[in-house]
Amino acid sequence: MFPFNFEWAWDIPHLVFHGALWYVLSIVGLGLTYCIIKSAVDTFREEDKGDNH
Amino acid sequence: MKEEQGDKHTKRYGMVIDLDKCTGCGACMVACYAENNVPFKKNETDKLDSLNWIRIFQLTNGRSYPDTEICYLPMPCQHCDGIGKHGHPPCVSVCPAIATDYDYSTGVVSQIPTRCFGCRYCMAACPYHARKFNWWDPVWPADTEKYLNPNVSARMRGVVEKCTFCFHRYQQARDKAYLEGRDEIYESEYQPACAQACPTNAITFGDLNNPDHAVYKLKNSPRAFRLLERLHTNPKVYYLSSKSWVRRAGDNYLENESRPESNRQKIHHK
Amino acid sequence: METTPLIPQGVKRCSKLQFSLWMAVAVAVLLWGVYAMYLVWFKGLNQTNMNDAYGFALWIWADLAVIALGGGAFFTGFLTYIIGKDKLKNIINYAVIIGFICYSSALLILAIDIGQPLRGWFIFWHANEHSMLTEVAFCLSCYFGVLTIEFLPTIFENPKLDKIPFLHHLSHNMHSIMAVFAATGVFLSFFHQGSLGGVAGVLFGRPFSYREGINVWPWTFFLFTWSAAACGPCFTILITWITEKLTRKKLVKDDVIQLLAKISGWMLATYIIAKIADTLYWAMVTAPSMGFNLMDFYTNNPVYGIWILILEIVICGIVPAAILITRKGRESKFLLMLAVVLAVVGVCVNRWVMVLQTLAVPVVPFEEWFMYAPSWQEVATTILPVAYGVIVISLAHRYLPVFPQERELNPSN
Amino acid sequence: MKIDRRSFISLGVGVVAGTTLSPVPWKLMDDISIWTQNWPWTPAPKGGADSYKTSVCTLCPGGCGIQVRKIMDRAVKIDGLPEHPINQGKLCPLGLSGLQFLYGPSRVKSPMKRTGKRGEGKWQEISWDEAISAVTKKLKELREKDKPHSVAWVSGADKGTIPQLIGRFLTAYGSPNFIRPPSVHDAYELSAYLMQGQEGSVAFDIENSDHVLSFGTGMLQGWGSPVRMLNIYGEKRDSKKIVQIESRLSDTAAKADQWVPIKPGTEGALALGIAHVMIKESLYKKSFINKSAFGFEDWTDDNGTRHIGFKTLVLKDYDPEIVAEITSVPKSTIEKLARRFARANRPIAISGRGEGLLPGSLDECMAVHALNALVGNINKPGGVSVTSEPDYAKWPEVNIDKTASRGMQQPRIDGAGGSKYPNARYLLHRLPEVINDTKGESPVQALFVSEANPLYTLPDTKATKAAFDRIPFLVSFSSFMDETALYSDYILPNHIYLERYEDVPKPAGMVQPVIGLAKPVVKPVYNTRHVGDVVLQMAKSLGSFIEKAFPWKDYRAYLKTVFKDHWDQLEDKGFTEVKASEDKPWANRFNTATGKFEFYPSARKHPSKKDKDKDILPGFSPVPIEGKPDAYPLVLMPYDSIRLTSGNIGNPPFMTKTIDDTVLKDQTMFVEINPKTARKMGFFEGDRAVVTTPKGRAEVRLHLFDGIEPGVIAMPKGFGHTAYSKYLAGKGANFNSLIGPITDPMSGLNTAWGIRAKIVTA
Repeated sequence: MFPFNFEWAWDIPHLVFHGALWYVLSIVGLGLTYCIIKSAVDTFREEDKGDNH
Repeated sequence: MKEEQGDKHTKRYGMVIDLDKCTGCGACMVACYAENNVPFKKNETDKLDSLNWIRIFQLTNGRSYPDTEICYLPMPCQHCDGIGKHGHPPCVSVCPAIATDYDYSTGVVSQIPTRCFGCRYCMAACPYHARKFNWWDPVWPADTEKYLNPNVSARMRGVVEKCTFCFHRYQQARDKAYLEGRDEIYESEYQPACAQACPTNAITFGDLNNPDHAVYKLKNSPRAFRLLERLHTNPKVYYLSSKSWVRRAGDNYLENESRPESNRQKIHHK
Repeated sequence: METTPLIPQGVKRCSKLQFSLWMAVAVAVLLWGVYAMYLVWFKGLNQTNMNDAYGFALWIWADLAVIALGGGAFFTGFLTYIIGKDKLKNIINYAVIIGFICYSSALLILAIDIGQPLRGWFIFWHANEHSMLTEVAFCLSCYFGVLTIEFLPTIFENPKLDKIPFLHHLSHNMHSIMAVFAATGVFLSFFHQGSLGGVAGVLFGRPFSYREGINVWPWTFFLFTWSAAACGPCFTILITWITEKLTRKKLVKDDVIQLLAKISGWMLATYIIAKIADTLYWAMVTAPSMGFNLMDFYTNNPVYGIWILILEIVICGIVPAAILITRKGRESKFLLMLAVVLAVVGVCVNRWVMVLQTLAVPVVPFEEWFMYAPSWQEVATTILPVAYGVIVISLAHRYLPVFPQERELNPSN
Repeated sequence: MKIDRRSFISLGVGVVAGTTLSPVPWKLMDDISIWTQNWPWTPAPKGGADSYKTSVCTLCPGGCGIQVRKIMDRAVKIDGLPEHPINQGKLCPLGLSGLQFLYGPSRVKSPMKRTGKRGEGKWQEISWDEAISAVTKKLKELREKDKPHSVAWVSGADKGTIPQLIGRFLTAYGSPNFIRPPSVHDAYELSAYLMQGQEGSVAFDIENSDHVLSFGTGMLQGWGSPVRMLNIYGEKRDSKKIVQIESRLSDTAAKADQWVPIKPGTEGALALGIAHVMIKESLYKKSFINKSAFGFEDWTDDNGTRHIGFKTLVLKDYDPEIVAEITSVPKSTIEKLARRFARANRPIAISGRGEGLLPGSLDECMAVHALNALVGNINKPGGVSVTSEPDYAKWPEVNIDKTASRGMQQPRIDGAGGSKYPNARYLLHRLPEVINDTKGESPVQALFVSEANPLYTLPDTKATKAAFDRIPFLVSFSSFMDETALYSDYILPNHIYLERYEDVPKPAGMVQPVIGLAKPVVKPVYNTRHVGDVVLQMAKSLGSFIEKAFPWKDYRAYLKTVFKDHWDQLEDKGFTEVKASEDKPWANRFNTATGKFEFYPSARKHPSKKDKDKDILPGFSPVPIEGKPDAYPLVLMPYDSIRLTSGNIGNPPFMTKTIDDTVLKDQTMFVEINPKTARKMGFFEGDRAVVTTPKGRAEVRLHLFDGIEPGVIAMPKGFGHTAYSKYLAGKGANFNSLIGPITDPMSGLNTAWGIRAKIVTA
């Protein structure tokens, strides 16, 4: 799964498979991170607004 | 059954089993149990729940008394080379965790029980049922644990096991050769337990690529055939039989389909 | 009928007592399954009726079947977010929940099925990317993650949770980029549905299931994705219908169901044409090259007759496809439900034969057919996800705003 | 409150997130996996220094050389000894299973005294001193009562130093009742004695023969030295034709060049039919017959009485037409068999069914042996010869007292060598009958059993048990909890072969006079003792002249004295060749009254009636079997499988594991039946049924097998154990419990080869 696993090989099947895998994981991970950060920001802004009111 | 002349340095260990010689005595099975720490249970009559790395089948010609004939056929793991260039047996590529592998230097299909997590996909893939699952915790009653061979680890419940062509013996022979400064392992130095024990010498083992080894010639015998060749599993276990019904029983044929002529012509009738 | 802050506003729910009784039944069944699971985990797979000829059996079938049926989630998602069939937003939540249940069940069954569950993670750590099962495991896990992400906003819309500002925002933000997640999910699904087909299709030692194909992908790869896309939505329709019947109210508008049914119908129709072509090629070219006649696969055994092929292709393939692609068929409630039931049965039969019959057929000429019947432990652990699904759906339906059209269709007094 | 709850939830979420992100769960996951790879209940065999010890396997009389691989003090594998002349590095499944006997669950771990009822399995462990004094106390008591002859000792073998030591002990003690279990070699040796006048073991030089005509001999199923036979088959297959005559397609028949199915029990007639063709077509070896045979042609004795010869008898009574009718072998086949046999260069005819645990009919054996004479292939390479026993074990005569002398003069309890059966040496199968027929006190007051398991191997288990019930003192020396040990009063467990010294005589049937030496390869695992040492200790304990007859410190010292010059080689290599001093193996020397091979054995005297020529010449009279055809329409025969031991050694778990599921399923064994017979009776494959014979019944399943004659059913020998461990006990039925002995009125040997039976649905 990782290049430090001893069965890892820098060959095409590995690159295709794990390339796709990490690509997907990145999208999902980044998307989720984006949502969480944005929500946190939104929440604080809202609270700020609330305070201002 | 075209064989390319293999590279001299790449070994392809294989087996030739002469069914004309095999009397079904079972010595190969017992030698294998003893060598490879194969456990036993009270009831071993369910052959699909019985750990056997080599199992003897009894084939009959299906004719009635007194024209009946029977033939014994010992079946270990066929150590398939697989489709195309070798290295693609049915079981290896399906294993999700690389617990079984094709050793390019010997052609042996290995099995690592501590890596295996028991998904059994390889068993579904193997048409020979050469792969066995440890459905139970192995138990060695009384003091029988004492006879376990330290060169072969005992398998725990929940993993797949199979014939390894006694690969630990290859490793020992290789180490010995290395210590003695040899590149080559002698034919007699690496023999699996079944071949060693076989009282009729029906089992011959060696490097199929090495013209000096007995198997090299035997595999090209007109009596030779392999099991399920039509599936392109490309096994390294060859069988010899002078009986055409036995050779035909080694594969599936459509009704009225004959075995390929190339094989049939060369048969000498005893 | 009471309304607490936990239950979405403006909808009717059954009494707590009624709900508790209903849940008690489901939990009892669940516990039975959990007990069987405990037996299998602690005593080993000797608790099953599997053997060296049946390394795969009921559980793998169940896995394949629930994933095919859970295919409604990805395909509805695909239609909703990528093709832009906005109408389907009215059923997508439920499709996602059903998918979530199916996929979590599949993972659970896999964890029971493997001989060394504590080493199960080796499939990721020591992955062999050539194995269809590895692909399945990765895609399945990733897609399960995506399904969870897709399910989460609905959970956060529970009135109580929605009050937490962070969750409220999170729900909103996740909705806003849901198309990205859905697209990823669709990508993953195309692969793992296909890989599941590949699981049987690549077995060149098994003439019953082996198929040629393109590059590393056998035809079954594409057929499985296709059939999941066709039959998954049927299962969504079926479960929606059952939910409507049990709750005694309409939850989704007919036009939504009709649209989904129509698309499913065309998927099924095209699928079955491809399946027939595949079967013909296999029966006339692939199998004979291995020494098998078609009828060799359907004779000399007590169970698998040619009926099963007819059942799968004609009765559960051509018939529902014909119903669903004709407006008259779709619009008849009876025929519609008949068609979705047949389609669901059909995909289950397909998964069954691809797993069980594959292993039943003798390949070594001097062996006989291998027959198998599951042990009660296998049955119980297979029913376990059903009970689990009932519980999740009941909870979701009671506490979450799953059906956007529910309030409109059931105006409160 | 609200804040509390909120912070509580936050805390929980934080803890979960924190733990997940920390290395703890990952490390834990890894550790658990490593634990599954090293489960404490799955053994991990320890490594260590590797060594090999050579020895000889004594699990059967085959005499194979073995090398035992050891890791430190554990024996881990038995392989064949490559340089051994008998097995050349090969081994049979039994020999390969040896370590399961050494470490296995059926061993008797210490001397034991019975505390419950006989056979109940309740024991008290006792010390060796207690055990030996209990036994000698009984022996002294019997001698005091002047009944030393009421002691009998059943010993698994009669050749080799241990049986001789036991024999000497009995002689000194005053009992003639040393008994060995029966074997087909009894019939061979008796035939050779009668026809050739030679005493010794009969050797078949199958290695160098080019045509083997076997009348049902299980050459590949454990007959003689099993690995020797298998090795010949594998290595010299192309140089010989094998013809197997038997009514079931056995493994031997399956591997033969020709299988000749025959009506069971008529093999002798076929031999005579073949002789008829050979004589009629003048295919026999005239040079041998004219010069070296007696009784072939008609002759006149000293009294002027005219006698018919073999030729006249055979030509008159055994025309192939008649024989074809008797045997159901077609006339043309008989003729072909005869011509091929006669034309071969070194043909051998060999009789005896299966593995050879049954002697069979003497007439049949002589008829077959007559074929060897017709081709003149006797005492020649590639033929049949008689080799005298090597005489390495010679000791001074025993000086015995009057009691012992009186005891020794008593007739043997089994009747062997007596007036009724003068030619027989041991007739163990008669023992139960004799005991059961005696009114009052049992003629056997004390029975010792070593390396034998008569309660399992003797025919008619019920009668045997009844007889044993009447023996007041029963001692077993078995290493294993076998049926006889389980039924005895004391068990004085012997070391098993891997723990003891023992010479291994030349295996039966073999030409080369190979003597092997079994050596201890591991220290005794349990509190057992060498039976040879126990005999010496018993002698010592009995004292006086008995003690003096055994001047050796222990068995090993005795063995060393016996082998003198051979000892070093034996210790070093594990085997040596010891030739009998006065005998050259191939000497064409007949010790009969005429000095020739006698078709008309003048030594064959029937004690009771007036001899007719026909009774003396090898002839054929159907060997009767028990049961009436109308009540028992089928014929039940046993068969031997090399994967299933049927003698005193119980099948080891490894071998039981190799048994097919058409032979044993769960705990039930299969009886083979021809599909035609089964169909007629309405049976299908795998059906459960009950087999009943006049002697007993057994619950079985049916296996439809085309290789068995319609009307005949067959079951394997070796199942139906009630002792040993759960890995053997309770599986299938014992064939011996379904059959009784049939004593040949001429020789006393047990001729029963089958019994009539019926099967009904279970």
